[in-house]
Formats: sequence, C-alpha cells, structure tokens
Amino acid sequence: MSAPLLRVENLRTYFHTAEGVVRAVDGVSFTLGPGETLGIVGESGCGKTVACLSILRLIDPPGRIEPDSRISLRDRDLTAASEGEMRSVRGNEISMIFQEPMTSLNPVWTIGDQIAEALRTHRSARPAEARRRAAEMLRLVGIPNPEQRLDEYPHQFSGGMRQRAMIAMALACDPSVLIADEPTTALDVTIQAEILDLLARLQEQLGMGLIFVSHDLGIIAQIADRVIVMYAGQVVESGTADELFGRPRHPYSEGLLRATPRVGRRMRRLSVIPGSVASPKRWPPGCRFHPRCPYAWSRCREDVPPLPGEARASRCWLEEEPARRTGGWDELALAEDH
Amino acid sequence: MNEASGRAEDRADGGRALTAAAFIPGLAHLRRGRRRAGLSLLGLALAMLAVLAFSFDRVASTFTAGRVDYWVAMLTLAGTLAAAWGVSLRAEWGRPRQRAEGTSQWAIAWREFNRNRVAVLGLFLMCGLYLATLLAPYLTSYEPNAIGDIAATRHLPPSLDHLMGTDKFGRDVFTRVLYGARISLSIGFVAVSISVTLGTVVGAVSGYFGGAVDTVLMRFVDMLISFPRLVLLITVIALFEPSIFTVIVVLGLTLWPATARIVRGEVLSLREREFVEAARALGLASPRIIFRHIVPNVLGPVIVAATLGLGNIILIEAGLSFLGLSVQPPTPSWGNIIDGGREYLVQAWWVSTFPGLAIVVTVVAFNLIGDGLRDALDPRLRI
Amino acid sequence: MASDIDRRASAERSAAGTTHGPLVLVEGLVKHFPIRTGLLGREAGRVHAVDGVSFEIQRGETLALVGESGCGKTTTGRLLLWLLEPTAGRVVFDGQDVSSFDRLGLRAFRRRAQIIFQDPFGSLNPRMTVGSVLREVLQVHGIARRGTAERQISELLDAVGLHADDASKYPHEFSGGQRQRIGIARALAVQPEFVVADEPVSALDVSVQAQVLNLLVDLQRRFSLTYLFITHDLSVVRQIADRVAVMYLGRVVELRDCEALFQGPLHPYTQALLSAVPDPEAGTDRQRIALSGEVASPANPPPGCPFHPRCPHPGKDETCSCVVPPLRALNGGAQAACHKI
Amino acid sequence: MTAYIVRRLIQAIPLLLGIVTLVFVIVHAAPGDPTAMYVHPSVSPEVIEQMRENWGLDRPIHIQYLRWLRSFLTGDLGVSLTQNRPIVSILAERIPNTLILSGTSLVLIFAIGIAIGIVQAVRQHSTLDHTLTLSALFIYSMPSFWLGLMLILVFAHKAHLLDWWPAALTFPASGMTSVDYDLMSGWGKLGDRLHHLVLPSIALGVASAASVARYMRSSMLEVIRQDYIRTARAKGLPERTVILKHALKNALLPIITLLGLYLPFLFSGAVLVEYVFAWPGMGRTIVDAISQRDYPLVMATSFIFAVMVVIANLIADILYAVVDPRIRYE
Amino acid sequence: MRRALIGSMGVALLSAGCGEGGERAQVADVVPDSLRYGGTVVVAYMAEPSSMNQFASVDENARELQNFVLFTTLIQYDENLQPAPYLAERWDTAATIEGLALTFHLRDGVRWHDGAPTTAHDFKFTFDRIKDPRTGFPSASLLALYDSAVVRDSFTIIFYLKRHPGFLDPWRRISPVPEHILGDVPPARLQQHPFGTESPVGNGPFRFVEHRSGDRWVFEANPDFPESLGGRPYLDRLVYRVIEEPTTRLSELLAGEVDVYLSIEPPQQVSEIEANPAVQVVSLPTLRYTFINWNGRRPLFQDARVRRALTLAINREQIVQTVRNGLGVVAKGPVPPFHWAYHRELEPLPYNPDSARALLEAAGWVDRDGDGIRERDVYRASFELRTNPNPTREDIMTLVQADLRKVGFEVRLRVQEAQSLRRDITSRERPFDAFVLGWGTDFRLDDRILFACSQFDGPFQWASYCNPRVDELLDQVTRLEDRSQALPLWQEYQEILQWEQPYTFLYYDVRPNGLRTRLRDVQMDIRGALQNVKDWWVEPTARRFTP
Repeated sequence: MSAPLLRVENLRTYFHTAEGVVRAVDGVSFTLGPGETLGIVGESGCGKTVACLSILRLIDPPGRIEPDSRISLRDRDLTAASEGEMRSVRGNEISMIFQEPMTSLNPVWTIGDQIAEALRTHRSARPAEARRRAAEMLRLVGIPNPEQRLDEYPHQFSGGMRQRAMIAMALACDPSVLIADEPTTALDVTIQAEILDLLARLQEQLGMGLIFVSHDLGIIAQIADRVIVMYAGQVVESGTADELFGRPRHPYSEGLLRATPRVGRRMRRLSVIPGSVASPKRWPPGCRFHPRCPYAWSRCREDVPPLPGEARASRCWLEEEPARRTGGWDELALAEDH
Repeated sequence: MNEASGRAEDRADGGRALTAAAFIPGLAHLRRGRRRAGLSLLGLALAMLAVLAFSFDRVASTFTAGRVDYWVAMLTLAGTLAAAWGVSLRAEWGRPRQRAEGTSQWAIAWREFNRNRVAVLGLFLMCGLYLATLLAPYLTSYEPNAIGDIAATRHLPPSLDHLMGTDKFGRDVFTRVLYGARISLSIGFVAVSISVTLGTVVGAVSGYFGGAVDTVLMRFVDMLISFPRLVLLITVIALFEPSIFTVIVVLGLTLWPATARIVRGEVLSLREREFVEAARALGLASPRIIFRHIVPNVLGPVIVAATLGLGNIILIEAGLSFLGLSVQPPTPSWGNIIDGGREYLVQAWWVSTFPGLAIVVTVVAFNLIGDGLRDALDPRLRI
Repeated sequence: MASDIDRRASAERSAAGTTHGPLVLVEGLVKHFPIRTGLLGREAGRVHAVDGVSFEIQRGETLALVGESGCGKTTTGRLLLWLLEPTAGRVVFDGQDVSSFDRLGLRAFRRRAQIIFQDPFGSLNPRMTVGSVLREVLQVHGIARRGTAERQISELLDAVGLHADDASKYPHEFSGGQRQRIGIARALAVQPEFVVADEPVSALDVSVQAQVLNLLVDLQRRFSLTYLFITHDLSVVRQIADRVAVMYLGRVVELRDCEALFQGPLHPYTQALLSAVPDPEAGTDRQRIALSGEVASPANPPPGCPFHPRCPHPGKDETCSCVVPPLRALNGGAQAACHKI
Repeated sequence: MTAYIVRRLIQAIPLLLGIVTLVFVIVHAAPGDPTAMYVHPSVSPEVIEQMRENWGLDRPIHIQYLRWLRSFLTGDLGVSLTQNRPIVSILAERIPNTLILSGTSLVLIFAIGIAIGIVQAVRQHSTLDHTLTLSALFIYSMPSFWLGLMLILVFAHKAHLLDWWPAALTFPASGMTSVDYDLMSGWGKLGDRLHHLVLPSIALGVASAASVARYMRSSMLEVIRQDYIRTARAKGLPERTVILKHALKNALLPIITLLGLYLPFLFSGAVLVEYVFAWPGMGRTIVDAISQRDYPLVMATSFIFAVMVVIANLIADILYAVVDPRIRYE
Repeated sequence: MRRALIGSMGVALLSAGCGEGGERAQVADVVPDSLRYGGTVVVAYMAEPSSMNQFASVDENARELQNFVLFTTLIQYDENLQPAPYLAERWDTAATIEGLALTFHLRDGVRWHDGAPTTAHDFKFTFDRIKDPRTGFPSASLLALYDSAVVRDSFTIIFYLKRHPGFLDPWRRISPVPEHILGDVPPARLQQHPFGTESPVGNGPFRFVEHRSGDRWVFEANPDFPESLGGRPYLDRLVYRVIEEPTTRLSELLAGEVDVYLSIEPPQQVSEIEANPAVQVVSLPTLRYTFINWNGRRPLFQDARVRRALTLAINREQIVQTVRNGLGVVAKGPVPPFHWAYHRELEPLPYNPDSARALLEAAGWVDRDGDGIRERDVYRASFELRTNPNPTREDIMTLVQADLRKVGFEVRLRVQEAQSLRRDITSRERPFDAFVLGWGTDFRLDDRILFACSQFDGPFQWASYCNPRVDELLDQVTRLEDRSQALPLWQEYQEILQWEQPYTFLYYDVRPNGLRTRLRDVQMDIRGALQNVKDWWVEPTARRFTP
C-alpha cells in the first residue's frame, strides 16, 4: 500500500453537554490510501458520522475534538490547522456527501449555483467558467441536459438526481478524499445501485480516496476495499472486506452478520444481538460490547480490550483467549427460542 | 427491601435534623444539595414572616375589618407558610419517589424549564407578583381609593412613606399599583383562559375534521385575524361601554383565532401521525381521539401562546386605557394608572412611570416564562 | 406459557372461523388522491396511488407487499384496514365486504384487523404511558373486565418481550426496538386475526430488526395471525413471507410464493430489484441489472406498462408502451403482469 | 402569477364582505347614532329628525344595509356624516399618511430586527446575544404609547429645555411636516418628512423590531442546524457566505410570514401612536368615526384596513414565492 | 396672579394677557405698524374644527374660525358685549304689526375671496337656507323668532321678526355664505358640499389655503380685506393644527413649534408653561359651567333637602383646585359670572358636611344598619354617577364619590361612552341616577329647556325639575328687553335654584391658553380666543417660517 493519504489517529470527539460528556467518538484510528475505499460500518449512534465530520472539523459546539487527536492529510496536521486553512481543505481536498440529499442541498439556490460556488471559492473561477465546469460535473455524474438543469432548484430533482448533484458538488474541485456518509440510505434499492455504481466508477476515474460510511453490511461488502467496524464510538474490528465478511473476528461483527437477513438465502431464524446500544453518556466499563456479548466473561467487564494494529485487528479479549469462543451466537439463538 | 423498612430507614436517617428542619423550611432541601429549592423555600417563609412582623396590626385587623380581601390575604399568608413548611417536611420525611414510575413529558419539560435560569427568574417574578397581589392589604397601609387631604398629599414624590409617590388625589401609587395588579392580572388570566379554551376547541375540531367544517371555521378565523386587533377591540368596547367585564369578554372573544390557528396547524400534523392512525385503527371514537390523543399533544404550544398572551393582554389593556376604553376609575388597573398620570407626566413623572415599569417587568416575566416553556416543551429537543 | 389471551384468542378463532376461503380478499382496489391547486381547491389531477390491485391472503399466511417508495404499498395496507376508503374496488374480510359494515360492524372489524407502524417514534402517543395506551384499548372494546385489565396488560407486555413494570413508563423512555414492541402489543390487545405490518423493521438497526422479526414470527405462530407484511427490503421478505406481491406504480407486477420468487423472478422489475439488493455474502462479484431513469410520478403514470420506460427487457416493444399488462396467472400459482412472459 | 394574484383578490372578496358586514352589525347594534353630536340646545328635534332622514337612518336596518351595500358595491363609499366630506377624499388624504408611517416602521422593523437577529444567532450564547435578547425583551414589553410619550419627553420636550442637548437629537413631537414645509426645497422637504418620521416610527416599530429579532434569531438558529448549512461549510465556504447567503435566505422564510401578520398589528399600534404624535392617519380616523358613530366612515375605514391586510398577506405570499423557489403559484 | 384674575372675572368681563401688558405695550409702540406685517402663527387645539361651513358645524372652535378668520359677521360685540357694527355699517329698527323690522346697511367693498362682492343677496340666501328645514342648520333655533328677509338693494337687507331681547345676537354668530357658489346646491346637500372642508370661500381677514384632515387648516392673509374693517391682517399665515395628546401639545408649545395652545388641557400644564419665560398663559372666562345633574324622578333625589345636602357635602373648591388646578370659579347657579344677569350678592353654598348630614337626617335619611350608608324607607342612599370619557369629569367623579361617602352616600361610578350616555340622558325614560357634564350657555340666556315644567319630557330637562314660579320667571325674562326690569327676576331665579339645587353647580369653567411671548397684541376674551386674530402680529426678529 502506498503512503496514506489521510491518517486519523486516536480521534476523540466529545460533546460537553449540561448532562455530562458524550463520548461520541472515542479513540478512532484509521488510514486511507489514494484510490482506496474504506468502509466504515456500524449501527446508529456508533459515532461514524461524527468521526467523518471530525475529519473536516465540522463539529459544532458543544462538540469538540479532544487534544491528542490527530488527523493528517498527507503530511499536514488538520487538527492544528487554522480555520482559514481548514476552509481551503473542505470541499477542495476533502469533500463530503451526506445521507439526506433532500435536506443537504440548499432549497433556495439553484443546483448550478451550489456547484459553482465551490469552484468560485477554491478555484477563484469566474462565473461563466464555474458554470461551464458545473455543467461538466453534472454530465459526469450522469445527469442528462446538464446546462438546463443547472438552473433548476433541488426540489425539481428526484432523490437519486439530488444525490448525483451532491456528488457533482463534492467532486467539483477534484478532491483527493471523498467522504460519503450513508449516501444511499434514503434512496430506493434500484437507485441505490445506480449511485453505488456511479461512485465506484468515479473513484476509478478520478483516483480519489473514498471513505464510505454505512450501516448496511451488504453495501459495504460491495463497495469497500477495507472495512472498519465501529461500535460505541470505537473501532472494534478492521480488515479487508473479504476478511471481515468472510471470517469476522469480533463478536459484534459476527453477530451483526448473523442478524442481517439475506436476500440470497432464507435462514431458519435470524440471530439476535440482545439488548441495545448503551447511552453514549455512560459507556459500559471494560469492553463496551460486553453487556450484549455472548462470550463475555469477567475480564470483559473490567478491562478495556485494545485494538492491536490497523490492517487486521479485533478489539476483543478473545484475541488473547480464543478458547473462550464457544457457544456464542448459536446458543443465544437457541436460548431465545424458548 | 420492603416498603416499611425503607421508610424506617429514611426516618432514622433524617432523625438528626428533624428539629431543625421542622423549624426552618428549606433546610431539608439545602442539606440534599438542592440549593435553589431550599433557598426559595427559606426566602418565601422569611418573606411571609416579615410581612407578619411588619404589619402585624393589619394582619390582626383582618378579624375586625370584615373585608374579603383581608381574608384572602390571611389565607395566602397562612397557606404559603404552611406550604413552605409542608414541602420542606415532605422532603425531609417523605418517601423518595419510586423509580418504577415513568417520567412524563410534562415532568421532563419541567426539568428542562428548571434548567433555564432566566425562565425560572421569570417564574419567581410572576409568583412574587401574584403573592404581592394577594397580600396587598398587608403590604400597604393605604387604601387604593381613599382620598384624604388632597392639598397636602397630592403629587408627593417617592419617599419611604409613599414608595412610588402619590397621584393627583394624594392616593398612594404603590398601593394602587398593587391593587391594580389584581385587575390587570385577572383580566389577563380570564381573557387568556377564554381565548385558549375557545381556540383549542375550534382549532382541534377544525384541524381534525377538515373539509367543510374546517373551511367555515378558518374563514371566520381569517376574518377576525385580518382585522387589526386593536381596531376591533376599540370598535366593540367603545360601542358597548368599557368595564372590566366588557374588556375581559371582548379580549377573550377576539384573541382566540391565533390560538385556533396554532392548534389547527399542530392538529393537522398530528392527525397524520401514526399514533392517531393507530387510535383510529383501534376503533376509538373521534371525540376521544381529539381530546385524549391529540389535544394533550398540542398543549405545549398552547401553553406557550397563553403565557405570551398574558403579557400581551396586559399591554393591550394599557393601550385601551390610553383611549379610555378599559377599566374605569377609580378602580385601578395598571393601564388606567398610567393614563391618569400621563397628563402630569412632566410634573409628576412617578405616577405613570411606576405602573409602566410594573407592566414592563410583568410582561418581561411572562415572556421569559413563555420562552422557557417554548424551549422546554419543544419536542425537537428530545425524541 | 398458556395464558389467558392464548386461550381466549383460540376460542374465539374457532367460533369465528366458520367461513372458509381466504381471510382477506382484495379486488380491483383503486385509490386516487385528488391534487388540488389554489385555494379554491380545483382538482388539477390525481395521484394514482393504487391502481387496480387484487390479491388474497389465506388464513395464517404472511403475504409480503414489496416495492419502492411511492409504489402504493402503504396505501394498499390502509385500504385493507378501511383507514382509507378506496376509490373503487372492494375489500372482503372473512367473507364480508368491508364497505357494507355499519358503525358497529366496523368496530367489530377493528377488533379483528390491526396495524403495526413503521415509525417507532411517531406511532406512540408521547403523552400516554404504555399502560394507559393498552388500558384504553382494552376498555374501549370491553375486553378487560373490572380488575383484570392490569393482568392483561402485563400479559401483553410479556408476550412482546417487555417487563410488566414498563406499563407505567412513557414511550420516550424506551429504545426504538422496545417501542416497536409496544406498537405490536397495542395491535395485539384487541386479539386480532389479521395484522398489517407496515414496514415494521425499516427504522430499526440490524441487530434490533432481527429481534422484532423473530418476535413477529413467534407471535404469528402463537396467536395464529395472518400478516400483510409491507416492506421495501427484499432481504427481510425472504426471511418472513410465505408469498410475495411486488408492486410498481400502484400495480402488482408479480405475485408468487416467496421461495419461488427469490429463486427465479419473472418480471423484469422484480429481477432488477432482486439484483440491486446488496448482500454481504455475495461480495462484489454479483451481476447487477442496472436500471436507468427514475420511477415515474404516480400523479402522471406513463401509458401502457408502468415499468416500460425503465424496463431493461430486450423484447420491449410498442405494446408495452400502449397496453397495460394484466396480472396473469402463470404456472405454479405464479402471477405476473408483463407482456413478455 | 398574475392569475394567482387575481384569484387571491377574488377569494378575498367574501372575506372582506364578511368583515364589513360584521362591522355593520356591531356598529348598528351599539347604542347611539350619528345625530347625537348635534344634540345641542340650539338644535331642535325637528332638525335631528331631518338629519336622520337625510342620512337614511330612519329606515329598517336591513334596508340600510342593503342600501349601503348597493352603493358600496358600485364604488360609492358615501359621505362622512361628521366630517361632511366624501369618504373617498378623506381616505385619499389619510391612507398615504398611514402607509408612510407603517411603511417606514416596517422597513425599520425588518431591517433592524433581521440584522440583530442574525448577529444574535451567529453569536449565540455570547454576552452580546444575552444583552440583546434581554433588551429586546424589555423594549418588546413596553406599551407603545408609553414609549411614544417617553420619546417625546426626552427628544422633543427636554431636548428643547436643555442647552447642552445636541440639536441633531432633537425631533419634532407631532405632525407629518413642519408648518413651513411648502416653502422648502425638494431635499429639504424630504429631510423634513424624515425628521418628523423618526419618533413615531420608532415608537411604532421598535417593539415589533424586537420581536422580529427574536423570531429571526430562532429562525436563524433553526436554519443553522440544517443539513445544507453543513453542506455549505463542508464545501469550504467562508462563514460569511454561509450565513449571509445560505442561511439568511432560508431563515427569512418564516420572517416573511410575519410580514403578513405584522401589518394588522402595525395598524393597531398606529392608532395609539397617531394620537400621541398627532399623525393624521387612518387609525385616528377610525377611532373618531367610531366614537361619533359616523357609520359610513367606520364601514369604509374598516374595509380599507381589511383590504390593506389582505394585500399585505398577498405581498407576503408573493415575497415568499420570490424567496422560496419551491413555491410556485399558477 | 392667575387666581386674582379669576377672582375679578365677574367684574372685568374681559381680560387679556397677563400683567406684562404694560411692558408689551411699550415694545409694541416701538415697532412701527409697517413692520408688523409678516410671519406665520401656529395655533394648536385638541380637536379638529369639523367644517368651515356653518350649515354643518356645531363645534365652538369651527365657529371661531368661521366668525373671526374666514368670514365676517354683520355685527361684533364690543368689549362690553354690546353690539357693534362690522360688516353692517349700521342698522335700524322699526316696529311692525308682527314685531320688528330690522334693517342692516352693509359695507361696500367687502369681497369674497374669489373676488365677488359680498352683498345683501348673500345674506338673504344664507337666511333662507337657515330657515329651510331641509338644510338641517344645527342652530336654526337662533333665528326661531325671525320670519323673513327682504333685500332692498345690494347693500340693504331687512329682516322681519318677533320682538325679543337680544334679537341682534344671532348676527354675531351667523356668517354669510356666498350665494354665487352655493346658490345651486340643493338645501339637503349643503352640509356635505365640499365648500365646507375642501374649498371654502370666505370674505374674512384670512382666506383658505389648505385643509389636511386630522392635521391642519391653513389660512393666509387676505390682502383685499377692507381697510374699514381693519385691512389686511398682520400675519401672513395662520395654521390651525390638531394635536390630541396633551403632552405633545405642551411639548410643541414649549419647543416653539406652536405659538398658541388653545385650551390648555389638563390645566395642570399651566404651571409648566408659566415657568417658561418664552411662553405665557392667558386665562379666559367661558360660557360653560360644569354640574352634576340629579335625576328628580328618582326617589333619592326628589327631596330638595337631599340635593342641597349633596351640594353642601361636595367640596367644590377642592374640585376646582385639584381637578382644574384652580382654573374655575365655584358656581352658584346657571348664570355665569360674565353675564349681566349674574347674581353677585348671592353666596354660593359652602362646603359643610355637618350641615349636609343634618339636612339628610331631617329628610329622613339615616344609617340604620350601621354599614355607613344611609337608608330611608326601602331606599338606600346609593346611586350611580355617570359621565362621558373625559379626564376632568372622571376626576370630579372620583372626588365626589369620596366626599359623598363621608356623608353616608354610596356612589357607583360609570364612565359611559359619549354617544350612549347622550342617548340615555336625552331619552324620555331618564334611565340614570345622576351625571357630571358641562353646559355651554350663551350671551342670550334661555334656561327654559333645562328647568321649565313644559319641557319636563324634553331632551334637556334632565333634572325633571318643576317649579311653577321658575317657569313664570323664565317666561318673563325671555320677554323683557329692559335689563333693569329683568335683573331682579333673574336674581330670584338664581336664588330659587340655589335653594332647590336641581343641579349641583360645580364651577364656571375658565379656559387657559398658552401663548409664545413673541406673539403680540393678542386679545383673547369671552368672545373667543381668536376674536382679534387680525390684529395679532409677531415680533419681526422672532418670526419663523418666512419665505
């Protein structure tokens, strides 16, 4: 793997609210290489969105990126960059697209204007030039009649079209990193497939690094080269897509895979991860997954398991005591039956 | 742990401070770290005792005066003291609340409200105001309408004898402001009650049933809203002679369309909510759905509107007084005290200024509370 | 666990189950919503939400209604429960035409057919405790006799995997999955035979989704329920359905046994839909049928086959764009609406 | 758009008819009639009767209503019974005055309110925000006539009595123009008018400005939370652009709705302010007309008020469409 | 000084300015007549003059503008309130069978502002319209005893009338209207003719420039005003402004934006004005008095002793001092002090609660149940006192309530909207107990509508008072032209009314006006604040608004 494009080390983003500190992202590290697709998967509330926003430093107060966190783009430390420098990074070197194309586009400005805006800000493009380039971008993301549609407003676009427009906007300045935060969740499956294809094609074409965030294991499996699984603000497992989906090592990844219904086959009964995610204000002590884990033993309740290494790792004491992996999800499924 | 033993333990725990807590209200709260509650209770009790101490004669004269408002003041005094002690003692002895109880949205809103310092300040102001109003006969040694030796007492500037000076008839302005508060606040309260009730019912019915009912009701609401409110008020009151009754009724009957609109808007969105659909799927009758499932959910905005409306009505009453269309002298209302003093603004600024300030402070208090409630009841803040 | 509810439910079932044939029969169901413009409310057009849907649901089976957003599946569910009145067509429940019910009849019908909603937040009244929601249902329908309500409530909560203590809590004190359980308990309180589950798991996280799906399956077995399971998620369908109806733009395009459908979808739309669903096991090597364009607006459906503008079928021709293909019965109990099959 | 405006105006007709009918009923149901102002020892009862007949007040009320309605629908607003002038000419004189005052206040309200609201939202929770919030609240809580009197006391009354008071901060207390207005040059006239507008428009507008600021603040805060603001920031736009371009236009939407709501409110407030500042506007006309039972004038002024409100709402809706491309009227 | 003035008012019918008159006269002498021309004067009043058309207006301020500014009347009253020639050079009378023929000889050279001469035909036209009931001239009763008018030539007009005292008085009040403009207007349309409000054409010292309703009337000097009547007025322009809010009026006067503040209201502002050297206060006696009417049909007020007791119990001096800031004279009866028939020797009833109580006891009103309120038979000494919305009267009511409470009367106050109050008190049923109002008298007094038995059901007999002797007196005084014969009858009338108190006469109103001192030769008196407006002038150095 070539030198990492983006490196996130020990990212911690806390929200200091009146009720206490919400540790939304709590020590996340990963790297992204050029042309690589990193999938981040996890259920709602696991901190994946906050992690993405932290990279662009778009966390609003009372949220704060804690001091020892380090985000570097090539060799620039973004956590230390001034707000002005950050602005020249956003939408220029790192772009982001969001889950809701419906609400992520400003309803009162035309699509063209919103795409051209980035160009005019970062490239100091003249209006005509920016407009031409915006039309080009729309064509690139597969929107027919781009010149005409530039002057339309977001509400005149369908959901899929809007997401395409969002992508065009994000890619207008040739970013080296694109962060896609659940870009297809709000879309129908057929449209989702189109967008996924589009993203894959564009990445190949433009050679950017892509961080793709989703709760849907199927999508991640389809699009990602490497995957990290997040739970309760932490990375619990990382590896290539094949490794992870073929042989999950962390009980959470394992449970998640087993609980996911498949279109390919009918399971006798879905496995279940009991309980639900704890409140981010009070993560459980020890391993944060232990209250829901079928393998948990006393050590899990007391000691925080480490995440050894980056390429292929699991934040679990089972890594040290593999012998304890007995029963597990199957037994749990049986227990639930009665 | 069974209940009996739990209580026994509590009592044993509180036993030490029992004597102190029994005499000093708020101590229990203070000991439990609830500083604000404790200090408020303590302050309240002290204030009541101070009233008792400083105007003992007047309190004592309750039994001979034969006037209702003296008895009301007496009841308020005793009631407030008793309540302060009661709450304090309950905090000391009472069983801690069982955790199994769910926390209702209202409880959460209250907690949220309590966090908002300025809103609580507004609440304190308002409570103080109402208390002062009820205790008026004890707080001042003057009668609001008593006219003595005018030549000697008219237009005296503020002093210790007359905290806010005297007016053109030598009446104590402080006393009149106190008694005027009764009128102004009652007008606000009753008018708001009328308009909120009417507005909620009309809005809920209109929003829930839609169709022709909605069209007819809303056209009527449009009509009332498209007419400058003060002009409408002036028209009706000027035509039918100003009095407390007219003012209350007219305000109550003209202010409801705003509430109706708010409620209707809320109901329209609630009607589409799945729990309402579920209620219909479960075969519940329309009145039950409206009043049990929908109305409690629109009460938030309605309460906010009502609180802000209270402040607003006090302002409107003042405006009507300016045109001589409100409560008639000598009965004091804040509006007509200002009005009575406005001719002498240059010579005796205090007559108009203090009731004006009373209005400002009161309206500010209501607005603070209203804003606090708005934030506390805003469903967007929670799930 | 042989509780009171079980016993009574089964007793009533045997009493009521005199007629045979499908529990629910839908014929030519049409629902158009007028589009009104201006304040005069002139009708400018109509949204063809449901455009001639017919199917039947057998007792004890789960029929899944699948389709993308705006295809009319939710409206169909509402029509079945008479929460909306159809523009045309009829709904026959247990042999009786629902439109013929008077007020009392409708009330009785409401006890036999219930609904579970998608939104775990919007489907519960935030101002009422779980207990009072259930108590109200029991009282209104006279199910609870004096003194038995509390026991029935705790049984209901128990049946959906909640604790009896939860009765005094408010909806916001529960997680999404738990709320969905409350919604299910509310539907079950009247001891229905038929339940429309409208995207009951779409808003839930995967781990919780599995819990609720399993619960639904269990409850169906325990109370011999009949489900109409509305969803856009084909993977969930495969897990729970006996038969599947695929909808596109207000019409059913394919109606088949579940396994058969997943093994070999007939309609080009179903094929595309199935191929578009990502599957963690299949990896990246699956062949996807790419569709182009967007779903047409139900306010302005295309003439002919509603799917023809996007249809990847190589044999697409004039007929497709002119003639609406009827839902035809094919071999093996399959039905599909396509000229090219 | 034109068709829409026409349709809206047509739809307003029943509303307006409803209002004037309501007013007609209320006014006629009330005791007293316009001849009362002629109840004077030198006026004989026969004269009064003659007047009643001249004015058609001797007819049954429904006949009066129909007669009034007929002439009203033919565009004849009648003659004021107390001012003895055609109502049209009274209105022609008064309406512009009211519009000048309300218009200036409106501009003031929205310019100041929006600016302050934005500042507050951007600096949420800062000392500046709290100070502005609190002072807005205080201003909002003042009765407008009281504020007007205080303004006169300070800026007109005391200002003339105090030697050190800067002349620039001295304003006329009453009227729309100086007595020597006719003798002024073009710019002088404009200056004189503006000078006379200062105090009344402040008295009329400042409370509403405070309230617009409050709405603007919360609207702005609401918008700032939106996804598209995050998108704009993620694009690397300067904060200024994010706020003034992306947030402002969206935040203005609810404020535009306020516009429609504020005009009736302004007209109401104008009644009091017109009295305080001797402003010859509609507010005083209607109050005087009511107290003198000048029936045709009451009807006409009520009608005009209602029309102004209808038009204000229409303008608000049109503005709404201008700002929000999602709304199209056809 | 102000007090002194008021005290002497009865004697000196006229009073003008303050004591500085002497100094001012000297300054005035220094400024030669030719330099007095120029300048604008702004007059402010609380209400708008309704119309310049006398057929339509009833308000006093409109009449002042009509008579003194825009039009010229046939006669004027001189300083002793004696008729003096004005537009009429002279007049003579001749007895006829019916009564009297009154011939006016008009001055030549008086022109309407549009250039047409004012002739006897205009007077004939005016007279005919006044007598025409279709016109609805509000003060038609002024000429009730006039029969007809005949034009002898363009400058001579003869009126035929029934003989009565003060028969010239109407011509002080009635101005002519131009026949050449209004001649074709149907009488019923006269009141609403734009002449009154938009384009009045007069023949007086000032001509109409502009009227902005609710704001101002603007007049400018009439350069053609005949020398014989005083010639062109000194002032270039006269602006009559309407300012309702008292504080604003005061502030505008003190700021110099207003030169004349007519009727300082509330009177407490007087002290503020007096404190300022640039302004002065001129207090005028008026034709008005303020009173409480007792409804004689109510059992409570049927007994004259009770009414007298009520008057004794009301501290009227205090009312004058408190409410009117001393601007008023405690009243004895319905004849105001400026009037020749005023009973000077009569002492007003004193403030004496003790004798009031005694009288009440004597009349059978005793507090039997000890609640502080007296009773008699089934009646309780409790009544409703009303007034219209008017700060002064509301204040009076408040004081009366407090005073009467001290003698065991409970007074409920009610401020009733003017129109409905008027309807109530003029209705035959008299559905009220008592009210506070003001009454405007005239130089020609006729109190029959107030107190005559014949008027018992009339619109103004609010007291429902009937005393045959009073009827007799009132009839006689309206016939007697010789004042020395009439005076004793007038005095008896006032004595009876004081004894029987159908009203409690509170005080005779005094009207304070504020003036900028730069304004010179202002002679305000009972004839009107504007009566010599054509002689006003502004110190040349202090003129503002000069082109």
